[in-house]
Amino acid sequence: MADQLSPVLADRWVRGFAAAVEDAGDRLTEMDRRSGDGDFGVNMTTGLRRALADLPDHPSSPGAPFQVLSDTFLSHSGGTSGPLFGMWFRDFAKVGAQVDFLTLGAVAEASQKGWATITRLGSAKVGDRTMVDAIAPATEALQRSEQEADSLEAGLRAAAEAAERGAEDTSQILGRKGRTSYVGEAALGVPDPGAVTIGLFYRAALDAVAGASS
Amino acid sequence: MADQLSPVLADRWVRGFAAAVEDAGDRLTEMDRRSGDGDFGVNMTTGLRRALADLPDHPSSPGAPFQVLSDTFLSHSGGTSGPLFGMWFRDFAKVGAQVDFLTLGAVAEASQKGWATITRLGSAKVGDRTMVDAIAPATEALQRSEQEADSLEAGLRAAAEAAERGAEDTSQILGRKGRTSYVGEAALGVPDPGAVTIGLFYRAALDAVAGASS
Amino acid sequence: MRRQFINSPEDVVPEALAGFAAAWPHHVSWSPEPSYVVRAAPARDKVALVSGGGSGHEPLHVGFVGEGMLDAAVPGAVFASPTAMQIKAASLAADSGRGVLHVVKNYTGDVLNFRIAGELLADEGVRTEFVLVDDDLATDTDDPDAPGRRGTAAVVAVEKVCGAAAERGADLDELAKLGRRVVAGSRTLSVALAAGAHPGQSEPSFELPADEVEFGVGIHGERARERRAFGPTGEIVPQMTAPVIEALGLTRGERVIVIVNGLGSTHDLELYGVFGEVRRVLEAAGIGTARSLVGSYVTSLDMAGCSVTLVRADDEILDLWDAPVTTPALTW
Amino acid sequence: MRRQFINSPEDVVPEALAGFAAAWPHHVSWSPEPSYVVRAAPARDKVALVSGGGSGHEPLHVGFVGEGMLDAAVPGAVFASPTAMQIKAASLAADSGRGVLHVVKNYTGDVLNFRIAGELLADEGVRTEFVLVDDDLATDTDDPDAPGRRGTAAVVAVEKVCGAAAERGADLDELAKLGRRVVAGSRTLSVALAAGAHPGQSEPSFELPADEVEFGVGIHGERARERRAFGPTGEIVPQMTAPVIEALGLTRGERVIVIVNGLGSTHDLELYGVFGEVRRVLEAAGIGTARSLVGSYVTSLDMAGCSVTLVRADDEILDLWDAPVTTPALTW
Ligand SMILES: Nc1ncnc2c1ncn2[C@@H]1O[C@H](COP(=O)(O)OP(=O)(O)O)[C@@H](O)[C@H]1O
Ligand SMILES: Nc1ncnc2c1ncn2[C@@H]1O[C@H](COP(=O)(O)OP(=O)(O)O)[C@@H](O)[C@H]1O
Ligand SMILES: [Mg+2]
Ligand SMILES: [Mg+2]
Ligand SMILES: [Mg+2]
Ligand SMILES: [Mg+2]
Repeated sequence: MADQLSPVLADRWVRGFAAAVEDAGDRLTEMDRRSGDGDFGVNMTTGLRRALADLPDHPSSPGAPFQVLSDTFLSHSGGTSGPLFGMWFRDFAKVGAQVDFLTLGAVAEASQKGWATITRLGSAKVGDRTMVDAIAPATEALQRSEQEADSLEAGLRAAAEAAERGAEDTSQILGRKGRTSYVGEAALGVPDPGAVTIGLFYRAALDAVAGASS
Repeated sequence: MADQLSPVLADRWVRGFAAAVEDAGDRLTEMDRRSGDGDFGVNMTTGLRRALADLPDHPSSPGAPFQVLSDTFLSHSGGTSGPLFGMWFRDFAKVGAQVDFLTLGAVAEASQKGWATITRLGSAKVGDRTMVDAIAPATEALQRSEQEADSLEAGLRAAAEAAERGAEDTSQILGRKGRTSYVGEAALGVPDPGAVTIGLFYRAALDAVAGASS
Repeated sequence: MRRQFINSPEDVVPEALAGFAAAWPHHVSWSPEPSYVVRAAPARDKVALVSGGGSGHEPLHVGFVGEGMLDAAVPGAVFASPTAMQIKAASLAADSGRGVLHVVKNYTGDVLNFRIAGELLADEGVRTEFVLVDDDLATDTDDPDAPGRRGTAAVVAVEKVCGAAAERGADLDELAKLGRRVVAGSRTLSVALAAGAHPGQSEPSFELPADEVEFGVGIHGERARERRAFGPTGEIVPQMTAPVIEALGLTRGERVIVIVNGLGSTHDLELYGVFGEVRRVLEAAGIGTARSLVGSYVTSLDMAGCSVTLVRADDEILDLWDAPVTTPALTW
Repeated sequence: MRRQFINSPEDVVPEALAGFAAAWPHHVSWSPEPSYVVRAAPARDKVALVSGGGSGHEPLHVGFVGEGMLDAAVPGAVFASPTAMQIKAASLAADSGRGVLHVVKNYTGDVLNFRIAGELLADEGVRTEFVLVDDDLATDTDDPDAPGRRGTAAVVAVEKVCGAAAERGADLDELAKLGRRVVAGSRTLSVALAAGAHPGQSEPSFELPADEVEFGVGIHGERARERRAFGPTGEIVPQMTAPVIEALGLTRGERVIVIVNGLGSTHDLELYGVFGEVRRVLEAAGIGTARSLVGSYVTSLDMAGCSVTLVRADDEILDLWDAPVTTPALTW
């Protein structure tokens, strides 16, 4: 069981995430249709497909695959989620660029920085029915795991579960940021697609690490 | 019986002409509707009504009322007929400006000049289904009367009758100039409104002179 | 349904002219009665350029009054010629003693009134010359009695080129000759996707089926002689450009000024796309795009459509085209 | 039914930009990938002005690239923000070492991408400032969490005034302050008579009954909050102008720059009539029309409509407004 994420595992994380979003594409778009304007799936898959084609064969650092994701999203993805995810990935790229392996602490740091970036740019708080409702609990889970000296796998599992729970809970929240704030109660019962996607992101991290260990 | 047209009689001629066109307005427009675009009546009455308001109380020469007609038509009348009539009246104004009384010879001269002007500007020949089909026979009648030393009244009567006959005959002609050339056979059976108006013009001259004598 | 920002159909033109003059106080001034627009600072000691025609084609002609282009413009009612007296008054106001060049689009009413004005001016001792602009290839016929080709967007080139030459001191005969040379080297084809509507009228002046365009349309809301299939610009534009090349007898190595003109409600996005297609056709034929003008300059109210004009260019014409111009609608 | 001269909806924007660059080779050049437009002759040693936003608003913003105005413009897809990378690349191309002023209309996507670009540029050592243009009075609310007023035609004034100041050597902070001052003194109200249609779509984005106008409409085809009675300009224009005067707190003796802007297919004849009515309202309120701009500058595809913008003017702003400008869409 890898307790650090090598460049190869980071690459697997990014590819796994792309595959998961591709699988969930229609479901995500449907969520955005009910709570926004229905372009979420397209906004995500546009960026991801292009990024996959550009991923380096031999990533020089665990930051490299995230750098490609970030650049591609900032270059080609539309909507609100495209650029926000572009900046989210960028913090993982920055943290990963400075190390040979991502530790649990590094992942927690990247997540923390990404949360700050998303907040700075979108000023959404927890409870506004956005991706922040998954980012916040996942980041806190990572930080707790790190303090308790858990394994990387345990930390990522905690993060994925926290993100998924946070996403699930958005289905009961009235939107206060982004397009969903215009539709109000009509969105109730459906989770926020951005938050769901954060769940897929940490679930892919866990799978990359757990897969390496089995 | 006046054998010359004083400024006062010229004024009466112009006023009589305006009244006759006003009376015939709907009929003229209907002719243009069948053979063109149906604005003839408006084009004529616009100019005439304005001119009536501007006619001098004491015309300085027999040309003066025609000068007002000409200026007003060239200033305010649209379509093809407006400016052409403006130039037609102008030749009467020019001839009349140089004399104290219009003789039959002067009227013949003005008519001849006006015919040349209309031809120069519109290049219509006799038989093209235009006002020229009334102007030509009327002018020739005036010239014949002058050569035969007829009275002014007799000359004007000949002119009016020639113009009216010429106008009447246009109802059998296929148009070759102006808008009526586009409608072709549809115009057959209706006389050309411009030619009919020339008939009204000479009939008004006759009435002015004959009225003065009675 | 079409609606416009107007008070009443009769007041549209004078109210617009009042607003136009107020918007460009340093460029033009407007005489309301008789109605004409002249430069705010009249030129001295040059031949005056005067053009005019019906309104509804803005920015033509009033938008082209100013240094390097027209000295006066004479607007009629919507789609109706100005009167001879308007033209005379404008010409007298513009004349600085060296005569007046009348630039006239070939429509019966315009020609008639400008010719009459020329006669009236001659009586007052003012010399005039007359350049007839008849570039519309769609109305080309062999019939010598027919009214001939209509005048459309090439008038902008005539006004620009002659305007520059007048500014440089060319005399009346030279200008008339130059103007006729530009006209002889200019042809236009226009296509409409939807007719415009007269101010105050809710219906456009003709209806088109979804799969056809009005091919060879004029600028007064009249239907064209021909309808052709609607399609992508890559199909429509070559049909507009190739016949113009052929009519002008343009050959490999020659250069042209290209005018892609919007007819009223066609968006810049479209016009620039059309221009790209025109260039492709010209390149394939080995003809150089020496200069270009893309925008809505000679409109037909809110008609959806565009025209392609090619103007055969030589060094003299290009030099005059490039000369400075300062008008409300064209400045460089 | 609406139709356009296009090849395909996806190609409209790049094809138009290619045509645009070909039409103005001495003014601009276009980078296709990432897509942005810069001056053909980049300026040196001045703060760079960069703006951008969705396409479909032409001539905004690409038409304002040139001396005295923008250094670069970044066009997105139709009605969609450009990406942060486009903005970053345009800003790097435009930067001459003194920093970059981003002029941004207030829409979530534009704001987000320009702010991201600002962060990316900061990482590369390029200083940026951000002027948010939010002049649309129709979207004024008290809710601090709401997205706030949209940005519309006042952006032209911001680009013109800041462009002139940048040309004169103002530094980044001065420009940002100046831009914010222009914005603070600018409000706009817009009215639509008919919606526009997206390239390739035959239906306009909303339908209006014959007796109503869309009052307070935006420039992206969305409906307004309010419909009001259609009527003569003499009735509609005061309803657009008076609230703007009030919102700006303009008082007798003050001066303004008036922008009467066509939203796409509204004819010059109408716009100049509207301007006349705006002047009447201003005169009655004792407010001077110091300068004016009348034409279609910030469009919403082929929407029929217009906007009225007032910009509070002082000597500095007027002096900068009057400074020379040489761009495809604005030259004096
Ligand atoms: N202010 C914000 N901060 C963080 N995330 C946001 C914000 N606004 C929207 N989002 C996220 O973006 C997602 C919608 O993305 P997308 O469909 O691309 O946006 P758009 O509304 O522009 O179409 C939402 O599900 C939400 O998670
Ligand atoms: N070339 C011409 N020469 C002389 N008269 C003409 C010519 N063309 C038309 N007309 C006259 O003008 C009349 C039509 O006038 P009007 O309705 O004002 O013209 P338009 O066709 O411009 O509407 C015709 O009845 C005819 O007499
Ligand atoms: Mg969405
Ligand atoms: Mg969206
Ligand atoms: Mg008629
Ligand atoms: Mg008529």
